[in-house]
Amino acid sequence: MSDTPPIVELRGIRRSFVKDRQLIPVLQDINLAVQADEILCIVGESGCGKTTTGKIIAGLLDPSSGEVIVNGRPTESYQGREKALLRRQLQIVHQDPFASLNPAHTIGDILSFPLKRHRMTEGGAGLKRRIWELLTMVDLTPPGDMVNKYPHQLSGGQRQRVSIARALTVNPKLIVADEAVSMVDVSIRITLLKMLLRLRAELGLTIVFITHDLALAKYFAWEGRIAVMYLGRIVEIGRTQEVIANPSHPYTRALLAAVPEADPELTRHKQAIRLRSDDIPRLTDIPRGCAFHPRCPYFIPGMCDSDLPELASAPGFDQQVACIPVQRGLPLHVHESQVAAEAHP
Amino acid sequence: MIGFATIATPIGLLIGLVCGLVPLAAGVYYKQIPVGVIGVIACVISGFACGFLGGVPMILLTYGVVLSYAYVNRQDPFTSRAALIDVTFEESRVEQFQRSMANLGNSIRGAWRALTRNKAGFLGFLGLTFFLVVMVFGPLFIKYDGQAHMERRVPGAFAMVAAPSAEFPLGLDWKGRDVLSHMVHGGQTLIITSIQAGIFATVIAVVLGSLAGLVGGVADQIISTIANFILTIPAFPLLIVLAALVDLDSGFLLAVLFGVLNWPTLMRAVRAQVLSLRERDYVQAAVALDLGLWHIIAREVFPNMVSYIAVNLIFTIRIAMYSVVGLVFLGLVPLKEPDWAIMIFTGRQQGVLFLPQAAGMLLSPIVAIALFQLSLVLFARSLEEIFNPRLRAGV
Amino acid sequence: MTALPVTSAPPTLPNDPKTAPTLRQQWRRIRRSYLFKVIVQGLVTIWAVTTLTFFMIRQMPGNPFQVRIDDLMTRQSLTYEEAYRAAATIFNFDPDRPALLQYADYVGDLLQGDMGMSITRSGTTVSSLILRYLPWTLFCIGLALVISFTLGIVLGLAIGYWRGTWFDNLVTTLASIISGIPDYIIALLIILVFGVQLGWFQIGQSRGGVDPTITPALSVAYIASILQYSFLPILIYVLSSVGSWILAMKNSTLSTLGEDYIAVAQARGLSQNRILSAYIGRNAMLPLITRLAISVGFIIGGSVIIEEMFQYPGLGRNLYIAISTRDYTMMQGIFLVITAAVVLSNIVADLALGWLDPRVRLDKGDEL
Amino acid sequence: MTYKPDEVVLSIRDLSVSYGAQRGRVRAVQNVSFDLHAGETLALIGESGCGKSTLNLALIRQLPKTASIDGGSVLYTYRDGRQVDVLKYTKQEMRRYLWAECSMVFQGALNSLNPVIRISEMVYETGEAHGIPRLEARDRAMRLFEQVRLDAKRVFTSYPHELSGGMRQRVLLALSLILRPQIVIMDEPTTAVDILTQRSILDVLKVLRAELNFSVIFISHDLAVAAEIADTVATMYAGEIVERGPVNDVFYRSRHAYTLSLLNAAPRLSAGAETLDSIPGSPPDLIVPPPGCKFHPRCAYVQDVCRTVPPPLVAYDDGKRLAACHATEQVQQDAQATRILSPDAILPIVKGGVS
Repeated sequence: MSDTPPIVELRGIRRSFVKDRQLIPVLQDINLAVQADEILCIVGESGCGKTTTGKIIAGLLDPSSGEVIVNGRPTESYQGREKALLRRQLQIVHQDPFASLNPAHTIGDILSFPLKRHRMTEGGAGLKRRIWELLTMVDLTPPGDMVNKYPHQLSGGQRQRVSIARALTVNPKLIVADEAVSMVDVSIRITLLKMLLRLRAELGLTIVFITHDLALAKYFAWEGRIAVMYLGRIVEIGRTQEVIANPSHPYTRALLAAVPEADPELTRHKQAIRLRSDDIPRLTDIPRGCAFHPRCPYFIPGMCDSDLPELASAPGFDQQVACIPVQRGLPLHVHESQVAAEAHP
Repeated sequence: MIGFATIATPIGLLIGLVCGLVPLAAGVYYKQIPVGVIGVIACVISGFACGFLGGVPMILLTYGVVLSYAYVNRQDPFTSRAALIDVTFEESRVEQFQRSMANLGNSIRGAWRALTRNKAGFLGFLGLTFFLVVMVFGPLFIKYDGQAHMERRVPGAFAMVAAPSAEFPLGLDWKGRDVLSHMVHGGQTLIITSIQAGIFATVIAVVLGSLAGLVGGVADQIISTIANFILTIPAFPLLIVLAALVDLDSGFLLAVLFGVLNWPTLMRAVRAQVLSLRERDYVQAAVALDLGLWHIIAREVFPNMVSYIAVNLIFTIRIAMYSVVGLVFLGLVPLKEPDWAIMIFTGRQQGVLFLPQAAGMLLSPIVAIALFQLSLVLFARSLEEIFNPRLRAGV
Repeated sequence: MTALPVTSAPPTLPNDPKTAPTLRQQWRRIRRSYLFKVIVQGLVTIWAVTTLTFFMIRQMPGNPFQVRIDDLMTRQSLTYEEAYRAAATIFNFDPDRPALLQYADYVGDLLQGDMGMSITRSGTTVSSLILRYLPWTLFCIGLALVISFTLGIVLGLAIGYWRGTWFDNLVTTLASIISGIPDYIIALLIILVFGVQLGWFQIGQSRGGVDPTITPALSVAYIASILQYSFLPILIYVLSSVGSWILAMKNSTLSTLGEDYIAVAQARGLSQNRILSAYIGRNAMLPLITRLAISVGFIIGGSVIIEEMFQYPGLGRNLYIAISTRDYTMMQGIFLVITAAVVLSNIVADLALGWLDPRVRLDKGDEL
Repeated sequence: MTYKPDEVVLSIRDLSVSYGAQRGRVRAVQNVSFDLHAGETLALIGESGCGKSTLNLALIRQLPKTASIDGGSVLYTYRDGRQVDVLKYTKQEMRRYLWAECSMVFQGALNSLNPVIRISEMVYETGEAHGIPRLEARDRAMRLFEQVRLDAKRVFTSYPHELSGGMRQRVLLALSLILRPQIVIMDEPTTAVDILTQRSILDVLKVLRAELNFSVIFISHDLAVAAEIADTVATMYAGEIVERGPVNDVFYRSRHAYTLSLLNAAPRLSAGAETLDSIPGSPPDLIVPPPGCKFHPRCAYVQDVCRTVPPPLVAYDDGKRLAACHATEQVQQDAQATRILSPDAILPIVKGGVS
């Protein structure tokens, strides 16, 4: 780990939303440090709070409680010009190409607003040159065709490129890609990811990549880290190569075993891990202790359903995990109720 | 507000002609004579109708349209497809002005194309133009026939009212006056009041709606409760009471009163629209880019609401006219003659409602109001397309 | 602007044991229930409207006293003093009593269900007058609403389902025309064109609600005459509102047709009627239910002119008379009834929506 | 029921469908031909705009008004051997055929059930539409709900909005089997659900397929799900089937450049470090498609002949495989060399790394 402070650190972050007169706790106690220049993937099923975490990292959403520390200083300590500069250093690329660009603006407008607003270029000529460079950087060539087009005249992939170019106008330090490629065709998805990797190397960017597609996460963050989330908590975080090859938390293992592979022999010999129940608990009544215990095949009564597991290291694993039996190195046996479940499928 | 009647005078005609010279010269210079001529006519009409207020802006618009036909910017880097290095981005002030005028011209032509594409909408537009032309230019050609004409009474007839005849195409009213002159002069107060009322209601609704939508919290609660409260009281009876409350002589006060009463429905719609737009990704991206609250309201949220507001403005004008005519019809608002609504009211009051020969006096204002309302509704449809960038540009 | 943070940390979730609910708990459950809130809101609105109208109508120029004096002077050409004395004897209305005291008495009586005495028609209570006129208006508006709503739903569904046919174009153009023209303009057009010019029916003699010569009884003649007299007002109410119902239902049908469950229903080989009724009809109708409540207020508003035009003895006309004769108590009474009707229709609409659309179940967890 | 390659249930010949658009006819499906055998699961893979969904809507004749079937035949074989061209059916005949012979599971789980009526009503109405008495429809539904691992009693009486996305998809699956059809068409059934729910649906599907005899046309853009569930795979590009064959042949010995480049762009979780490469350019314009092979502007194996002569659909391995690619031998060689992972490169997840 480099000695410089993490670019963004979340400490004890909680976030709830009010939905028709009910308070719904989406994030409970997130502790996460995003190192400068790294690629961090946040994976999890829908409703696990990964998008909310991404928005808090990008400073677009305030936490209900807990602290957001940027470059070693809490966000509240930034005032005036410094706060404005900080605001521009954290950018986001959204999931839906159809909603991320304002239908009333041409591509030229979209890119020139931030450039003009923050006087990143001098005069009309400088503005045009910068727009030309940005469009070329995201492979939207020839720029001449793109500038006067409206978003509805572009394909999904092209729109995401405009989204990325827009984020780059203010020379950000960190970009949160919130499912940025999941609504684009498979073949174009990889070009976008490769472009993001290239831009990261060229511009020294930190990228937080949020996705529900584990295979994509493995490919994109192979050199970086991956964090697995379940019901508003991080259950496992570590270097991608360790987490994928040697998963520690039962939920991660279940996920990795459940994902089909684009390789017939490989995917048909994978042994899925049968969970004790299929239905996901509601956020309004999260199970006591480890939230996964009602579904976990290796559930140990008295341990898993009483105290709250914290992220900690565990024997035989480099990554951190929030599962008490694993932290204590206990062998994981399939719980007897699981056996009963198999008796009558 | 500037009443139209006072301005539509010969001096306005002169101003219009002078302003028309600019588009004509541009037309000749850019070899677009027909477009230049249209430019001149536009300047004359607007100059004549509203003097300088109409003439001067028309110069810019028409010049832009003429330019857009001829404009090719050889040197604009984005159209010349050249590679980055050998492209010069320099552009002088004059060229920039030229380019912006060409863009203005293009957007006007785009609006015209969108307008003509929707048949029903265009029909509505024609209807409205007809009424406005009659209202502004009619009084010059047809003198207002104010005094009673005893001599026109048909011998032995019960009342002075006369059915349409060759000499009086729309017949005579109960004082033997020419109904046609009343029709031509009678539209102004009614139409102006309705438009003013519509604008007041829309402005209040948009301001309060965006406030409630953007700020939310307490402001939202207060505004919404007031709106619900006003909505519960049936609008028309309340208007009757208020109309009696305030002794209205001019249409302007009536318009303000109507505006105060009819903003809730539109406010609720605007608030819902703002709430939904606020959640859009591109608004959040604008927040991330630190483009400022003003930019978000004016450039991100508002352009997507313009077509919505324009359509609702038209509907509010329609409801306003409904209420104004209703009040006059019940005799609760003593508007001055000549006025379409008063013609109906006096028709009923004088008991001529059931006389067949009173058809001219009664039917003409009724048909006029019905047609005006109808063209408003139809025109609203093409407004939707004019302001919606997707529909207009994506042809 | 980032969403406002919820400052309080999430409270510990209450999962109190399932003992028999104590009275306090039951009251809390009722208090939190949706229906209770809506009724309370309704009452508050009615009270607020009555208060507002109470003070507002007193600001109107002139008062019942002067109006009667002017009336006597003009019609029976009495001198001012004679008219004053004559008016004073009939009226029990004291014009210079401070408004606040009047208000206090009025609310006091109101709570006991007494809406006070009509000023101009002294001796008769406002409630008796309202009870006499309300049925007429209720009958007209009620019937008109039922007709135009059902007609709107059926026609809207038809042109939505068979869009693009000549039938669709015809009905859509007609609907947008009549929805564009105000109700009293339609009324005048009908009277003048069909009544006066073509003479299809005699306008002159159809005054009032029913032929006075027939004794009010459940006889066929009586009912026939009621229908005959109310035919025109109802026709105009229907014409003025059916247009917007048809267009609203058509748009709602078109958007419902785009839903997946329609494609699935067709793929399941369900009959066309089944799809039209249970799938498209029911789903497309939901948004119109809420509009129903709002349109009640609108039609009541329109009834003032229509009833005045046909001398129809309904609340609308009497409101107009009350306003012109400045009969304060009568006005307050009628405004109270109108607002109550609008509030009631809102509640009915909510209930209907709750019943028709399971997703909007009233008992969202807090059953009454 | 195992897959019987000799018994054909559905045979489609030269099916073409096109849409009316401002700029001209969009030829979404162009003379597609393939057979579906009893008990077979055929996966149709391809990217958005390749025509797979249009093909399916054509099979059940639910195309939108703007679309028209320009030619071809869809021969369906009833259980009693009767053969009939579904495209010639009248509306009435079609209604009897739909769901009883060929049912469909749509992608949008959230919106495929009528929100205002209970699941029970849907079961009864489906039964009534096809002459199944209410009681029997109820029993079949309850048994099917058990088989798809649902709490049958609770689900039967609940409204759609009271069920989670995964449960709704399983209800749809059960509903599609209630009339015991011979064919079930599944249009991306697991795209809108999460990983664990997708896994439970796929497992349930395998169990159902083993117990009941029906064949499946499985549409997906997700190669992994196709690899897991399919017996045979067909790749579609720009409205045409460009390759068809048994799943292992198509995945390991692909004979079409597009299939291979699709595979090279699909990450595999257990494959450790991978160098993926995407397909340049963007999907072709279906109104004025490129000359010759429609994929040639984006193809790495492009030769001159590809630009002019449209490659014919050639049969290989005595008819078991079809491919339409001029460079098919070269493609197959590269596929064999790159697609099969060496055992040590595979991460331990596959070996069920649980003690």
